[in-house]
Amino acid sequence: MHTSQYQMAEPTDKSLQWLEQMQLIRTYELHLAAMQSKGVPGTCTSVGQEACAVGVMAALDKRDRILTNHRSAAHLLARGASPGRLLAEVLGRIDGYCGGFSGSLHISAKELGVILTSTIVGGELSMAPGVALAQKMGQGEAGGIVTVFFGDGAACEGIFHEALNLAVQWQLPLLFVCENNQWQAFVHRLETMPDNAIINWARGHGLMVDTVDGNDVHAVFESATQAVSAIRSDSMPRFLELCTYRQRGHFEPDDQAYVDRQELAHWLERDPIKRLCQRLLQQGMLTQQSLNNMQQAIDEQIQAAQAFADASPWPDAAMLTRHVYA
Amino acid sequence: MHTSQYQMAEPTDKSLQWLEQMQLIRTYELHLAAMQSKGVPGTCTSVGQEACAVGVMAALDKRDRILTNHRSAAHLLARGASPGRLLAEVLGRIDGYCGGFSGSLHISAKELGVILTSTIVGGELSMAPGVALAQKMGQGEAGGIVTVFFGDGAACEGIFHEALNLAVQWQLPLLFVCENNQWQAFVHRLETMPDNAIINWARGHGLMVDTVDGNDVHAVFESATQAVSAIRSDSMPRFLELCTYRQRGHFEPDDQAYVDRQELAHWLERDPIKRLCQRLLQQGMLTQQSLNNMQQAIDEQIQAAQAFADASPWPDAAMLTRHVYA
Amino acid sequence: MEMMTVEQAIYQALAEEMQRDNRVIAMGEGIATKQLQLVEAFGKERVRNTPLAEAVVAGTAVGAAASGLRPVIDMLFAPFLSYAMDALVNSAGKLRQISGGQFEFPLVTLAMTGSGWCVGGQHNHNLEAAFVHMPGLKVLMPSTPADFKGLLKSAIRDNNPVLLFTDLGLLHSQGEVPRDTDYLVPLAKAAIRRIGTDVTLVSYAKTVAVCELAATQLAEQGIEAEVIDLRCLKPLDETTVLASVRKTGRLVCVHEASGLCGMAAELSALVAEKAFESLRAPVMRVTGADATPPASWMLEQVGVPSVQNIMGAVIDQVAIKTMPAAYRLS
Amino acid sequence: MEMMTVEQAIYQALAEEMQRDNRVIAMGEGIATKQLQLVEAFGKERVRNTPLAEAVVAGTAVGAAASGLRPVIDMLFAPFLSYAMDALVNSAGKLRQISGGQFEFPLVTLAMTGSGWCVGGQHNHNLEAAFVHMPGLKVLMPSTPADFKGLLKSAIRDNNPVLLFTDLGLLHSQGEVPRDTDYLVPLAKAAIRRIGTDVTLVSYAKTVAVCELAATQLAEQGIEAEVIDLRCLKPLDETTVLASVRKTGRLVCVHEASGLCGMAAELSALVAEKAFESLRAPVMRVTGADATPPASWMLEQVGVPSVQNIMGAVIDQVAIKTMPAAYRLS
Ligand SMILES: Cc1ncc(C[n+]2csc(CCOP(=O)(O)OP(=O)(O)O)c2C)c(N)n1
Ligand SMILES: Cc1ncc(C[n+]2csc(CCOP(=O)(O)OP(=O)(O)O)c2C)c(N)n1
Ligand SMILES: [Mg+2]
Ligand SMILES: [Mg+2]
Repeated sequence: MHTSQYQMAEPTDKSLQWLEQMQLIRTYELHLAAMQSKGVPGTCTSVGQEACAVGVMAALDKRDRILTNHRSAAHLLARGASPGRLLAEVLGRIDGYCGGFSGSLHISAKELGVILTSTIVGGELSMAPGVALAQKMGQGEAGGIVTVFFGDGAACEGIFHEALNLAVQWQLPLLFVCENNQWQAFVHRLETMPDNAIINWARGHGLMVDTVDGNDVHAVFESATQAVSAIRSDSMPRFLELCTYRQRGHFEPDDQAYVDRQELAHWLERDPIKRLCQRLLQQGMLTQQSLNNMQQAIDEQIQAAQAFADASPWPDAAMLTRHVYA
Repeated sequence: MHTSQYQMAEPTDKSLQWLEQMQLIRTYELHLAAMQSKGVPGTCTSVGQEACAVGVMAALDKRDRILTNHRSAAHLLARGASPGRLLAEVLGRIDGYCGGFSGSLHISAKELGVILTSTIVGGELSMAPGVALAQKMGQGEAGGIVTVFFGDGAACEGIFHEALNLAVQWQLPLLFVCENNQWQAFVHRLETMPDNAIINWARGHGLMVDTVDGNDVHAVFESATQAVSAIRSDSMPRFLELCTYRQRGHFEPDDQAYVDRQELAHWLERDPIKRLCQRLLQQGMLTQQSLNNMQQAIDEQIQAAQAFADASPWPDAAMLTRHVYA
Repeated sequence: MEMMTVEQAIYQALAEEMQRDNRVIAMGEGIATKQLQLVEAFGKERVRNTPLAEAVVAGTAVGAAASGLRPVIDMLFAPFLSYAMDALVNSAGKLRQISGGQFEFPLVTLAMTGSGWCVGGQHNHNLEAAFVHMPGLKVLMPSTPADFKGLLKSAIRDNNPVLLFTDLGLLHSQGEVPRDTDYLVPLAKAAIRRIGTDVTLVSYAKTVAVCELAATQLAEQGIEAEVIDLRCLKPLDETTVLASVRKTGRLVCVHEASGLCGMAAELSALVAEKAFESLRAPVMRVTGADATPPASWMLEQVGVPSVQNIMGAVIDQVAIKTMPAAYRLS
Repeated sequence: MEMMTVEQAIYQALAEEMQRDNRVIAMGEGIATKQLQLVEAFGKERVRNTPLAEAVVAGTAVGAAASGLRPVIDMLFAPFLSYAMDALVNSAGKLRQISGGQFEFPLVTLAMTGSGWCVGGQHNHNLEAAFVHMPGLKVLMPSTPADFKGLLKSAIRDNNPVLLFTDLGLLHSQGEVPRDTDYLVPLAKAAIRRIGTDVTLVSYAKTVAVCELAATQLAEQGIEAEVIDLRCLKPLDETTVLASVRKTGRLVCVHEASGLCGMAAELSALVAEKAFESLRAPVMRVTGADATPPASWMLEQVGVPSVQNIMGAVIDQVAIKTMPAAYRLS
């Protein structure tokens, strides 16, 4: 387990910016979860995994492209997505990133470089080498790399290995980021694979790998930065396993009756936002007051986002058959 | 690389019997290849890989079940299949093991324990855990285990990893035998995977693995025997990689224009039958005369097989829709 | 009789069959988490959570089925079957015939599909026709809790690979279900849900109820529609469909799946071949578009066959005055 | 014009398009081994041998297509597509619509299928209709070398995912092919292979020639058959089919694939909906059985539509005297 050596070297504004992003993600997700009772379609939230998204995105550039999956809100928000357009998408309205056609499960935002999101577990892994191949063959922005986010469950799908092998064999500029949140829908990781399986599997493919505390945004950033700059310099793939925890159910609403309370408590102790706050408070970079202000601004942002989404019209019936073909 | 420590410990009759089986396989395959010009459907021959089939089968019992693939003649013959019924199957006649419906590519012979042959690369790997699960849950003969044969190419398919992981997780009595013959149809192994990839991939799954000289029947037998008895005792899967070479083309006829002549020559030097003969001649277990006699008997057996197959009728048109459902 | 949902009927059927025959096992991603009563009754050996690896889960079921077990696998949503195609189509569907009849594959695959949950086109994709097109498989898509129970039980006892699709919109719908542990609905037998004389509406799954509603409203306009619920799409109950069309002379086929090469096309072709002389009007299809199912609630609503669409098709048919060429010729 | 085989026409088309547009790349298991001239002309970066991993090969093509390349992938035999279903159906077919039109997928998938090589049901399985049923895809299955060239070139220039199926029985068949490097056959346009007035035979791939033979023999009996070669199954050229049936009043649909939910069913339903009033006789289907294709040479022969089957269907149709109900009513 790679634990961050970070102490005070980071510029203040970056850490605070990360905290703000993580708070935004959490607030957005909790808002959506609370909206369940009001008939909003179910979603897979990334509560507890905010440091993974924020830490990796901070290591990436605008020219880089990202693939993600069903649990994508954190990735999108960390990449700068508008909460209003995200909410509109979840609600199926025309101002959503996909015009309401996607709903929450496969949101792409090409303008942000978040492309080809698939909710088929492993779908993102199947397409990522192709995006990286296009990059390598001169189709992306110069110097760009490709990052694919996926879960520990996806690592059980054969496509995981096929993608790793192809990326290694074809020397693709591709960063594999496995957010190991211990859960695969309603099944615990330890019921489907040996302990430490993911990193052992990845290592078997002969690429450089790292396992990182996914609840420490600085650790994630540091490891991702190393991997990204290595990929930029030699165009070879890298693999990161971010150890984290899915704090809420698989898909809202979910009573988590099947979740071991001790394990959950253990991970709640290690909550990434709580830890970052503590660190920043300790270091004097943050005060309780500035934290409250930050939260209040975010709450207002989410309220505005909801108002935006509510005001967005439903798509026209003609959309049913628009965009079937290019 | 596991090289056989075998010197003289094996009983004479077993070695001779293995030689005879290997000769039978080779003669059968060369006969089929020669028949191409007479309009016999193409086949994937196992010339050069005879020691793999014979060595592993010698380690198995009648109660064990076997899954194989498109390159199955060696496995079937080593398991005691009738050359006549095999030829009849390749020719599409009713006395074939599958009534002529299969042809050469997916021959099963349940009576011999060779079941669920698939010519979809990886198909055998997908089904093998299920056969082993049934065995474990009391559906097979007591104490039986399951063996699945597949190629180095199949190890590139995601299903390879899915099957290994399931077998490990569910503790299935399953022996994985990868015949790494260096070729994946028209593509050399080194074009599709890192060197030593297969054993590294398998090791990543945390089961016991061995890499063996697949052109040394004694080495194969020894390693397979260890693996089989281990599986019988603890019901955990094992993995063997048998390093060998596909001496002929992928699918007859095939001019092998794409094959590196030096590599081929290197492996022809290490031909499994030649090596076994040399060893047995040296050890005085075999004379040139007895070898000639053996070959003559086999030639006669193949002639009889061909006559049997030729005499076998074509299936009736009604077979087109027989056995669609049970 | 007992009131229960489709979901409950499915698990009652499964539990009864697991009780009856210890070769029946259940596997799926989360089945052992969500169906605790099954785990309690039959243990973790027979009720298995699986890794996320649909290809090997389906393949394992195929291998196990050929080797004496009778697996039921829960593949969750129909599009996830895309990973299980080799096992289901190339192995389960073909290896019996390829082997000259050496193997049987008593194997049931469960999958959900259909509109109603706003989950979008990678969870909601009605794939039943694609499987009907494949040899060696049987395909069920029932509409009532009782049929789910009776058909699933028959499927588990059948010696062939059967796919049972659950229309998402029905999962929590309620109905009376016989308590009988031997309550079997035969495969390949359609149900006539309403008797009529003027037009035959053939459907299955969620849209059966829509057809029944349409029929009620048509009756108010003096048009008596017969409503047939196929239940089992393969083998197809040709007899019931043909008998009805021979009586009514008109056929409207309704389903949520895309029309192109779908079940409605098959029914239309069947009737064109075998009951052409009975037809008084063109066979009409009311189906989903040849497009990806949307997530947006509003689009989901308008994308599926409605009472209005069905009534429109019937009224058009009844109004048709053009004489077919066969008339002009004679 | 130049004489060449279907196989040569395919690789000529590919080479020309790779020459014309350096975003076109080719991937497949052995393509760089077998098509050495492509490797020589365009290098190993653009002509890539792949591992045996159809799922990621197809997925890679999808990802590359969305990112500016124009991949052509050779998946060898159609049943191997079973591993590529997620990439082709859930990604290439759906992600354009799901994303609200953000992506284009200019991607061509090649696969072989059909009887003639005695390779059996895991190599020979005609799956075209299953893909026609899926949204967002286009499906080609030509019958002549010229069409293979012209359609493949159009497909490579198209911005959508296209599957091109090669009937094994045609691979080495010869024909005249235009030398023109801009020779394009438009997608969605059927070809009328023979003009006739009494019956329309619609087919594609290898069985077009069988229909032409049947038409020749029918002409000797005074029955003039029109023969339509669909070439492109999706989008379907409804206009050409309907115009012909409106003229002849009779339709026989012929293909080697299974009939259930196949293209013949779609054509029958199309005509029943849109040209019913022209029909003088039941639409007939002459198709492969709902069964696994056999390897045995003898079974392969009898399992595919023959001149006799087709003639039989036509002669039955022409003989039909039963009046449709529409007549009795008037
Ligand atoms: C092929 C496939 N199988 C099953 C599902 C249903 N499903 C959606 S998310 C999920 C769990 C995925 O686990 P993991 O990859 O660890 O991601 P996480 O949800 O934990 O972020 C499952 C089973 C799916 N969407 N696709
Ligand atoms: C899924 C699939 N892809 C491709 C093929 C075509 N094919 C048949 S055998 C073969 C090579 C397999 O290589 P390997 O697994 O090493 O076995 P070998 O032929 O060397 O014994 C290929 C590509 C196939 N039958 N199935
Ligand atoms: Mg997870
Ligand atoms: Mg090989």
